[in-house]
Amino acid sequence: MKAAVIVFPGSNCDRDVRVALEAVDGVAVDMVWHGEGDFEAADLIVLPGGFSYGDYLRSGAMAAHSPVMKEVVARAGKGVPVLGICNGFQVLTEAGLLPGALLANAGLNFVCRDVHVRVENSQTLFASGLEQGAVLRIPVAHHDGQYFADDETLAELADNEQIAFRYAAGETPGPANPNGSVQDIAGIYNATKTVLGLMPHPERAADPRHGGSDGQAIFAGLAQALG
Amino acid sequence: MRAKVHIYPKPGVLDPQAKAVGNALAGLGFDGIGELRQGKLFELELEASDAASARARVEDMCERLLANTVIENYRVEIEE
Amino acid sequence: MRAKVHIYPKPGVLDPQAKAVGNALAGLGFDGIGELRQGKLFELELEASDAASARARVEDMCERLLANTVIENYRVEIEE
Amino acid sequence: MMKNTPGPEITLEMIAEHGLTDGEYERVVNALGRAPNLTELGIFSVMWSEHCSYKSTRIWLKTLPTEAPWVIQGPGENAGIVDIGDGQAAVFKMESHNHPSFIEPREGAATGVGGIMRDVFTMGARPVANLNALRFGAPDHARTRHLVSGVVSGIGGYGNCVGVPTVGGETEFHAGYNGNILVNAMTVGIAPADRIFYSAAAGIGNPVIYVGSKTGRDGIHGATMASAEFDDESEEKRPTVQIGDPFTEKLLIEACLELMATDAIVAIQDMGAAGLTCSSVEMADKGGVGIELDLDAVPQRESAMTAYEIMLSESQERMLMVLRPGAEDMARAVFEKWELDFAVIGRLTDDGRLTVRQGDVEVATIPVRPLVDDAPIYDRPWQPTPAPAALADEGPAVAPMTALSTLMACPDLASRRWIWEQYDHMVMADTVERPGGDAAVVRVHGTAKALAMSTDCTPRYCRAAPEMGGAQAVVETWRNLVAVGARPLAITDCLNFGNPERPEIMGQLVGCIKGMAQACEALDYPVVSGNVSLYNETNGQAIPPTPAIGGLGLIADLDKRANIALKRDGDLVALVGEGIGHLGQTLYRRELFGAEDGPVPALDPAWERRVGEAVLRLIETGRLDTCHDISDGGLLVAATEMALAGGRGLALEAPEEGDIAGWAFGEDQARYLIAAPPAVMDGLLADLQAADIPACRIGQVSGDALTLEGHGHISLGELRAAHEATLPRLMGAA
Ligand SMILES: Nc1ncnc2c1ncn2[C@@H]1O[C@H](COP(=O)(O)OP(=O)(O)O)[C@@H](O)[C@H]1O
Ligand SMILES: [Mg+2]
Repeated sequence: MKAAVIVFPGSNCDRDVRVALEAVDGVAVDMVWHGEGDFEAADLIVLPGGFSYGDYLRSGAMAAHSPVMKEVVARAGKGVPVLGICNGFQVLTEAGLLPGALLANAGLNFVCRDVHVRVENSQTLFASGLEQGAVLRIPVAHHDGQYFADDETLAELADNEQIAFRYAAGETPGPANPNGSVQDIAGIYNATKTVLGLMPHPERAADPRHGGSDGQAIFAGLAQALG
Repeated sequence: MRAKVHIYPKPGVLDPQAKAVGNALAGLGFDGIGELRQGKLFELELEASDAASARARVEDMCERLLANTVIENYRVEIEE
Repeated sequence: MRAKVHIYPKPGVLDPQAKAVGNALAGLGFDGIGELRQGKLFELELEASDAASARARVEDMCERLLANTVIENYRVEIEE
Repeated sequence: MMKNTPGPEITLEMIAEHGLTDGEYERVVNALGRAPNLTELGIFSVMWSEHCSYKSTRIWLKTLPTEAPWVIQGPGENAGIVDIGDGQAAVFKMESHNHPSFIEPREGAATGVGGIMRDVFTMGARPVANLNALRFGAPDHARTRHLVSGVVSGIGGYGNCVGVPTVGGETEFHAGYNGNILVNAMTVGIAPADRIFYSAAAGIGNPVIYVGSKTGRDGIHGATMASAEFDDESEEKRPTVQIGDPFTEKLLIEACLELMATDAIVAIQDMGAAGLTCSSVEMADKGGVGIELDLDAVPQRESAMTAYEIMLSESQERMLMVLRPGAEDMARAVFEKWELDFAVIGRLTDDGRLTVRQGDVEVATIPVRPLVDDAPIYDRPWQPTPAPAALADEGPAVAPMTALSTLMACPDLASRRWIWEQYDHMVMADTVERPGGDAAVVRVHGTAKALAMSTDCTPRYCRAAPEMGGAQAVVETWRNLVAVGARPLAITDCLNFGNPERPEIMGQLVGCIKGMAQACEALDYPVVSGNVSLYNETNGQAIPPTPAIGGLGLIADLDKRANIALKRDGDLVALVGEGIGHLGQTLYRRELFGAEDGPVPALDPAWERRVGEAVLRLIETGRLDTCHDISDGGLLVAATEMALAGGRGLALEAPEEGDIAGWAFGEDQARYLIAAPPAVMDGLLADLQAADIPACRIGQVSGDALTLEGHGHISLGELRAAHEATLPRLMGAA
């Protein structure tokens, strides 16, 4: 599998996700600079975490309009899988590839800690390494992670099984839902399940030395599904 | 020409920031405060032949970048 | 009574947000944009006997909480 | 060119406003051979400020040990550097941003973080970890909450955006900081040992380059403010606060590191305190060359800036470089790619002068050497701190388990989770020991080794007995590193004190430095960088002496390390080292009796070294994975921290005789708690005995409560609730 990791000015988890992807056998990674209107074909496009363009207007808003995103949107339209993590999720909603929006955390503070998420739909490319209902322990680190969508959109998400992960109770201190997301949503798919956005950082739970490697299953499953 | 853009969260979108500000004001002893809303404000100079075309351009800016219409409403004022 | 508070960075204070937004607008092909300022906006209802006393109270709120007067200026509008 | 010294006549008021004494002004006139103009006066005043010249401390700082075979660069450069093997070096430093953070906590703390990171990447290192040592006023003081919330959001907001994990630090509250909080930020970076960049300019005619953000009127006089005592008027000095832009800092790191991979850079220096002035003068002085600047070429954010303003501006996220001739285009391309300003603003000259032009006008011309070398140096009179009186009457006895609950919830021992959860402490995906333990551990990317780091200081000891306090601060970092299994390498420091013109304050400073020197010497643990912050006083009230120490150590094999969490039911817990139950100056006295009294605990750095090295050997052989040093709060608090971290109960055996309070809460030094399965523990204790280190079994891991034989028990749930609730309650979050 070949993955393209898009690097915006201000991305800061680009290297981390690259390391996690490359730890899977047979995965090659290209780093793609935001200014590139075109880039080599890839089996997977990853939008990493960070503070693209400083996130000064709204998180992800400016990155959503960068030259490379036109190409990402076009390829997503052709079915190329796109994974957005944290800031990448914010970019995907701002770019219209995923419904809804990410608001400031309900607690108004940045939150960095382990959370638990339950796999809500394992019948997708991204979840091929995961079991339905399994609970993963993965860190979050964000200021704007409160998922919001209107009732109509939420109903559609539910009907179409687009909810990927929900925050779940676990042994970590603090509330299970770290940011006040509606319906405890931690990650969602687009209608065709080829685009996934999630707030937690699987690349930070990718190695036993991180204190857990639940996140690595996502990368490993993807690699297997995409060959 | 000079444009002003006011951006507010849509009704129904939680605004914990505004709530926190309201609580803090109450904590400082300011009572009798009703609804409180917090928004963003942009002020910009732009070249345009007339107010209508200036408004159209600024609205386009709002739709494409300045506001996220999933969660925000905007209002444009043009000063000539 | 209804008050509006506009808060802007003081002149000369670095405003990375406005700079970034200006760049992004230019990147989207909006040209001819001059100075761009980004600020905060509060709108609140309050009880007050007259406009002058409302203004005084809101200015007090600005000094004590709403504005960071180290780096920001504010302007209060009262609508009756 | 026409010589022109524009601006007004220099008056006595202007001299005083610039913080120069009459004697110092006379030195300026001597150095120039004439009266300065206003720009020149400004340049001298910032160069000779306490912050830039270390005029009150230089003679004492010289007494600190700075060398060891693994030291690549000691004090004097932007940051200190130690060898960490495999051709790699760790670059680190700590710096204060106390005064700006008091005035505008969020921006003050943020720009402090930005500044210390620049010190590190200037030398060619990628920053890999940030730490912060914070001291606030009393929890119930009117401003404390506002200051804590601003400082924490500033530190987090900056580091999180730049993408460098904030992995540790310390946070204390004491009324002694009501009028002067301390915000000390530390950054650790990693560089290839053979590609380190220095600030000495070289090559007459070489271009001088400005990169980063544009210059505005930010923080003018910041450097002199950082050296001026506060009074109630100082709120008026507000507009001198700078605003940080972490996004630009991130771009600047990437651009600088990209250019550093080429051979374009001859010398580089960040623009920190006193901005363009300090950076250009230091680069020229270190290289023994002159420098010529054209201010019209400096990228400017505001119109009509004067030469004075441009030279003294403290706008953030800017760097000054000297490039190899002909490298400008390549370098420009790198900075333009990262959307940063790039400008050739001058060149190096052979006349040994700083010459500044604005258009056709020469606005300043000063010989460089005197600007640095003629800076005043003071041997300030000092008074030794009198020995503390004996411990007052002990007061009514408090049941140890009751005292434990109180201590676990007291602001200085309560969980700092509310703080560190606002810091991204995992970005870069190399954090292997998160905040909450003795030292943070960050893997050296792509290797099986790791750096350990900790910041420490116990100001109540420093105030009672500065020499012991200075030594103890050094020793405590050393002990924290040892406790995770790291070989301590070197320290950085941030010496925070009151007004050095007062002999009793100078006495604290001298005492602390003497103690630090003794500890560093005994531990083979040199000082490689540091910073001094003086005049931390408001209305004549000085802060407690606070020499914050940042220690760095190396773990050779990540799989052989320890942390504080109890890991297995049935493990035996042993005390390594011994004590007499010393209660003077303890948190127990302060929190339960409101008394900050008595002598400090005895400290013998040579003995510390023997005990610590014995513990370190146990960890390095892979037999010990659970260890915690005993410091603030004493043995029972340390044991409880281990239980909470592991989520496992612990049954402790009480001593048969003697004072239970001293046993439980005494702060005797050179002690550790260790835990291991019984079969392993036998071997560990045998090894310690063979090394003549006292060690004895004191308990066993079991259940879900902390039990002290004969004194009852408290459930972990109850202890955890007390421990976790304090900060959120203080901050109004719960
Ligand atoms: N401001 C802070 N930022 C991040 N971590 C902090 C901060 N203050 C304290 N900590 C963390 O909390 C833990 C307890 O701190 P401290 O009591 O100083 O430890 P010790 O007693 O081992 O020196 C440490 O892991 C420390 O790194
Ligand atoms: Mg410590």
